[in-house]
Amino acid sequence: MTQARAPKRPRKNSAKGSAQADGLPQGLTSQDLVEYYSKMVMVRTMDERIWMLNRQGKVPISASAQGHEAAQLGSLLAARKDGDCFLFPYYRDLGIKMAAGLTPTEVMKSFMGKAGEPYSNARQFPLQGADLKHNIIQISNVVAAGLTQAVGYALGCRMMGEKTVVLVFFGDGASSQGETHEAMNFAGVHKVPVVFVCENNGYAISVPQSSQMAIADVASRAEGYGFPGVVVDGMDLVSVYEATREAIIHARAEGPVLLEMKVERFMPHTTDDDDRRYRPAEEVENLRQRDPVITMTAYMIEQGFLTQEQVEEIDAEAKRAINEATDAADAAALPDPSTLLDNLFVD
Amino acid sequence: MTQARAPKRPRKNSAKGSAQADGLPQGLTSQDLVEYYSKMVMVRTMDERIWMLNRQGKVPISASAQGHEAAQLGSLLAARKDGDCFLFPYYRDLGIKMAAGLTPTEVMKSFMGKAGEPYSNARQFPLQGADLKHNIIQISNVVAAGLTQAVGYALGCRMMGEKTVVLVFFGDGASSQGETHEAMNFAGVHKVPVVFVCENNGYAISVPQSSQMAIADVASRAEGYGFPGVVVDGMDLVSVYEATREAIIHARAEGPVLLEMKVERFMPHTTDDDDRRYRPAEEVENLRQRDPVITMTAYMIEQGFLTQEQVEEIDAEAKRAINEATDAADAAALPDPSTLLDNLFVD
Amino acid sequence: MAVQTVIEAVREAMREEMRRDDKVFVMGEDVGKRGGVFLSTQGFIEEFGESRVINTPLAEASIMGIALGAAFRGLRPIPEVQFSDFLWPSVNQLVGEAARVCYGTDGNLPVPMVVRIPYGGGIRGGLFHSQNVEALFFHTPGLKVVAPATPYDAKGLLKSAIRDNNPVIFLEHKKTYRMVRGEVPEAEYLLPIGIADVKRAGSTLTLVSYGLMLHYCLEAAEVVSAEGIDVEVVDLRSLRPLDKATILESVKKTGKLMVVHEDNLTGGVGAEVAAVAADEAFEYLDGPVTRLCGPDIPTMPFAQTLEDAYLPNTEKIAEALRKLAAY
Amino acid sequence: MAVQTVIEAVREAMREEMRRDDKVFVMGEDVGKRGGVFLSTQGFIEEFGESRVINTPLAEASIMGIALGAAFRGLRPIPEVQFSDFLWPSVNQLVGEAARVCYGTDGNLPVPMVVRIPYGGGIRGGLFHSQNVEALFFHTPGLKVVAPATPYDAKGLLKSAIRDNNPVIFLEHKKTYRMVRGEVPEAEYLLPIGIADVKRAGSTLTLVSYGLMLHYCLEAAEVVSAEGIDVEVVDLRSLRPLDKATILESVKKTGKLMVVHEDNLTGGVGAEVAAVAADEAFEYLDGPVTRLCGPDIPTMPFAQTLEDAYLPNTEKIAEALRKLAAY
Ligand SMILES: Cc1ncc(C[n+]2csc(CCOP(=O)(O)OP(=O)(O)O)c2C)c(N)n1
Ligand SMILES: Cc1ncc(C[n+]2csc(CCOP(=O)(O)OP(=O)(O)O)c2C)c(N)n1
Ligand SMILES: [Mg+2]
Ligand SMILES: [Mg+2]
Repeated sequence: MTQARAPKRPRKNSAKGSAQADGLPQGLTSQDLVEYYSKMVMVRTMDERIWMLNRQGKVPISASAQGHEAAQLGSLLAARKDGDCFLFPYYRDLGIKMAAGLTPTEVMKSFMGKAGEPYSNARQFPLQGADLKHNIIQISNVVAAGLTQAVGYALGCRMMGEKTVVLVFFGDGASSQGETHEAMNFAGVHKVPVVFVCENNGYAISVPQSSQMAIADVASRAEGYGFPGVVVDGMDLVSVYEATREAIIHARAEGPVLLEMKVERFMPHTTDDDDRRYRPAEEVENLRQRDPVITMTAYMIEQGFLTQEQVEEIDAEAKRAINEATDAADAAALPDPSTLLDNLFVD
Repeated sequence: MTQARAPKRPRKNSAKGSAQADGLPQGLTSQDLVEYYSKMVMVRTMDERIWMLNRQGKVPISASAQGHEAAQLGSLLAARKDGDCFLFPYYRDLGIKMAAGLTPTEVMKSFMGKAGEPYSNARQFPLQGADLKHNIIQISNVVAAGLTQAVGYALGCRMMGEKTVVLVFFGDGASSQGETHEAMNFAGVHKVPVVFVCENNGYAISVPQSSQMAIADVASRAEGYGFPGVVVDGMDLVSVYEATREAIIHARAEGPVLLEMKVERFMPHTTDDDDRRYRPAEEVENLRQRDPVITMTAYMIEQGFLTQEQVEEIDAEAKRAINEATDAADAAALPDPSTLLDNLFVD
Repeated sequence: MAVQTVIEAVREAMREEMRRDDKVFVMGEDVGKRGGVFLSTQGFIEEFGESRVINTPLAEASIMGIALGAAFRGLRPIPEVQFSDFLWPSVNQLVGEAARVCYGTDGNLPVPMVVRIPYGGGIRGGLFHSQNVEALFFHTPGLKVVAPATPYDAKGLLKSAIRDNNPVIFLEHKKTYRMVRGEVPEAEYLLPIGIADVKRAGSTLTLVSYGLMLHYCLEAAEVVSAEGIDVEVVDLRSLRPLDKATILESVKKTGKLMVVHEDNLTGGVGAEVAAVAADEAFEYLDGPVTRLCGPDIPTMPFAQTLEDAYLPNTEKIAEALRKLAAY
Repeated sequence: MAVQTVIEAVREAMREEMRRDDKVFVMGEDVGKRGGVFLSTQGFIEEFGESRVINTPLAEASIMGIALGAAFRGLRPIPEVQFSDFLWPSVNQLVGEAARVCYGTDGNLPVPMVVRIPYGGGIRGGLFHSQNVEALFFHTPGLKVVAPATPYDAKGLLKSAIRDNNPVIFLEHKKTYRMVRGEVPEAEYLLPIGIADVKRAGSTLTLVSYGLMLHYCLEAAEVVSAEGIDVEVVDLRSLRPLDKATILESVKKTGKLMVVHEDNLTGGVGAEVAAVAADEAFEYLDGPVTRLCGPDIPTMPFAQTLEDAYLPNTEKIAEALRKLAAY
């Protein structure tokens, strides 16, 4: 990577004086932060366990969210606080999908391909399909295919007279796809209430950002579509919350926003990848210095929202829950092969 | 159309002090201007005749270049003066294709679908396929499909150690296609020697620019690809020549340029279209005030490059040539049906 | 009953459904003031307004992806591809995405969407305004594919397609738009997707076709009937699901099968029809299963002579019928 | 002779051709330092440098369009689609453009380009990492389509494809990459595109297949041979042009035909093979022309039980062979 990874210049100052009297950003309580900190720990614990289970041959595939947790959960928090958002995440968004309301056992079933998997009943890769109960759709693995769908969904909501804002998530690699351009252009022309959220981790599998685009910030493309682009430090949950919150408000009132969250990918692309071929080991080690879980732990203690003891409890609880989920999913049944031809169509 | 059509702000001042002692822009002689003025008159005369022949049932289809002539010929002039350019025009580029070296009879055969048609032997729409003798390729009618091909061609030239610059032409509508984005992004990353030339006439068939994009200038997108975007008055041949010349020089030395030429479409989209459904008649009448042929005639006389008499001669010569071409093409044979299956593959 | 053209029937079908259900809307290039390049949405923007008659940017992938997303929300989009030749940039959203949504969510997310595609040749469209594109969709599980030949079928099937909760590819042969006229009832009616129609009963052999070619088949059947060859003409109308029952019933009765389509021969719809007969009606076959189709070149060229040479027509079909009947 | 896997054979074929002709180059996602996600270009960037081993942005349409443009200039690009499932955004440049260039310029502009596509399932890839995509290309005049099953065929055919002056779609079944090993000569050799290979001679019936399924067919033939059913197994190797001569010769000899493929049944390659036999070998047929193919759902699901249920395998093929033999 030739480019500096830290965000150089948020286009809009997302932290601009929206703080409340208690020092917390607009609309947030310490309760919220404790809840989302716990979620973050749970997601990280799950993510690590899944990787281990892959090595044991129990999980065929996983794209790790490690390094993206603050970005994913900060956005989710803003969406949930808003109360009227619909999400189109992508394959790396374990944080969003899990924290949106799935139980650890449901998640574990997904990765093991067991019956009752919540997104597709194990027809698809883990957590891919739709979780309508939690306002989430992700149909496919085809990079960037969800963007136009998200725009259409938001347009549909508006046609129904609703105030819904759609958040669609994608990577830096996805920014190169033609459909990304088409989605943003349409959204700009029709002022569709959608937030384009780019989780820029500087890599598309092995391809570094410098081979993906000739610019520093994906967000700078927004101007070409007539709407604002914003860069935020995606390693910090509170900054992400604030930036997402503002983006949602803007989207509802005036149309699209492109929100770029600078994050890091701590793990290889997926469990199938070996990143030593293209990435020096020190690079990852250095990045780990900015681990969003560690950062947030420090913040929570520093701010007095949690004690060291509580932090440890949260950790222990996550481990317990994931252990339990692993056992439950392991024991769960595989889909019945007689269902193979079912539900190709609805009536 | 809600947007003003006159170019508001050339990004780079393309006329910046490159004039020669005789007042002509760098590299140009009055001879060149006389030649290209004559070509322009020939193209316009052809274009009008083709439209008439369509109404007589002799030509199935034509996309008129009327209003685009200065843009097309000014670019061609710069490319030819440069001497090492390859062109990927689009369907509206009669000016480029004809003036690149075809005889009026060849052009007329194209429109009548006769054997010996230079681009495809009448397998394709008029002047579509390849005219390799004149360094031109245009495979298809699929809007924007030529952009990535042009980038690949330029890349290929560079791989062969050549200094060729490729110019690829497209409309404002084409700017919305995903492939346009992909072509520009790749070209930016790999600094491919290509000039993206947008002939922005403010319409894609009936769709006005305001429904096509939420911005005033297509050229402003170049920034998102890390290369310069330039706006030029496409109704003026000399300005276009200068801007194209600079773009070619830049492309060869540093990589892509996006050159937007603001033009007007005087006629309906094609002979199949009826623009009264979507465009007030006065709009076109007003535009005709800026007819590039009239503008250039005035300029040539004003500058003393041509006398009124010479102008009339040029006009008469064009009419004579087109009459002759019409007769010759009319008398030409249709392709032999026994060739239907030929040349699906080369050996 | 009123006599209408195919394009009128298509327009009326959409208009009726848009009046009936305000979730139905159209989107595509030039569908607004222009009323579509074939005028299939003429008058729509005046009647239904800009929010239900959406002029899109020139970007087919987004037209399909946005329609699909709106369908997720429960709307009933009718996206239009201006010419079949321009749909290739959009196939990921159709074949890759739309077709897999219902199956890939185990039935939890319906996709009520109709993709209208003017297709086919015989109009001097050359290589990029004449393409037949049915084979890809015909091969895609999760899609329904309709290809009517008459105004009556077009209207009844389009209305059914719009009410269907699954993605339907609706193929309209451009040359039939104004060439083919027929009676269309004033009263509302629907026709079921997936049911072929025996357009002419006969006993000597079975001739299966669809779209523009159906009309040439009917003409050819008349031509040879004077010679004592009594052809049964089956109009598939729907390509997917394929109405195997009607095809097999006819073949079992006549013992001979010929398929005619404009699309290229190899790997076309005709291959499947032939394969089904060669398997499931094998014992009834009295002669080789034959196909008369477009030759294996990209599609018909622009020059009149070459276009004519490409296309099956009444004469070529009659000749092939005679040959098969004589077997 | 050395024993190699399919992926090794593919890599060697490209390496040899890149050494031989510096107009040959590879491009695609992760083909650089990563060596491709399946390692088919491992070591290439080190040997041939960045200008001939191009890591592209994540944008398939441009990968194909840029390769095509480079081919216009006389280079011999080998663009890679990382997984078949992701090729849909690029089909305009392949089916709409590349396939029509030669015909659409009346033979004046050759397109020497090979599109490599890892495809197929049986690897727990679910709906978006398992797709069979051959049917579309199989139906496209102007393309050649190759689908080898063994390292020997893969190497010889890929080298021929790279030297071909026409666009070739080269389909590599992902599951064969490491599973299938076989002898590959040290000395250079080429295999002709368009010629099928009788992988096992037999007299009772003809079994036509390609890709991964070919191996299951051979196993099944062994299984039933113990029961006195002597199966001739024809490996198509090239799908387009289809080697009708070899198929027909075999069918005329055995009188019975079965086609096996992993791709969905309806409108697949098997339909064409069946149709050809039902027409041109009609008088030799002793039984229905049968097909054992993937069922008509998008493709195989992720769950092991469902993937297994989707895929034809040795046992299912043997059972179908017994049934047909008994007819
Ligand atoms: C259209 C398409 N092409 C290729 C792939 C294979 N692939 C999966 S993820 C990926 C990289 C994506 O990078 P990015 O968008 O930056 O997201 P990240 O994985 O870094 O979060 C690629 C090439 C795909 N899934 N879809
Ligand atoms: C991919 C594609 N979609 C649709 C069309 C039909 N079509 C032909 S020209 C055109 C408008 C193009 O507008 P623009 O790019 O502005 O060029 P102009 O005709 O104005 O010069 C359309 C929609 C096409 N040829 N290709
Ligand atoms: Mg990334
Ligand atoms: Mg235009």
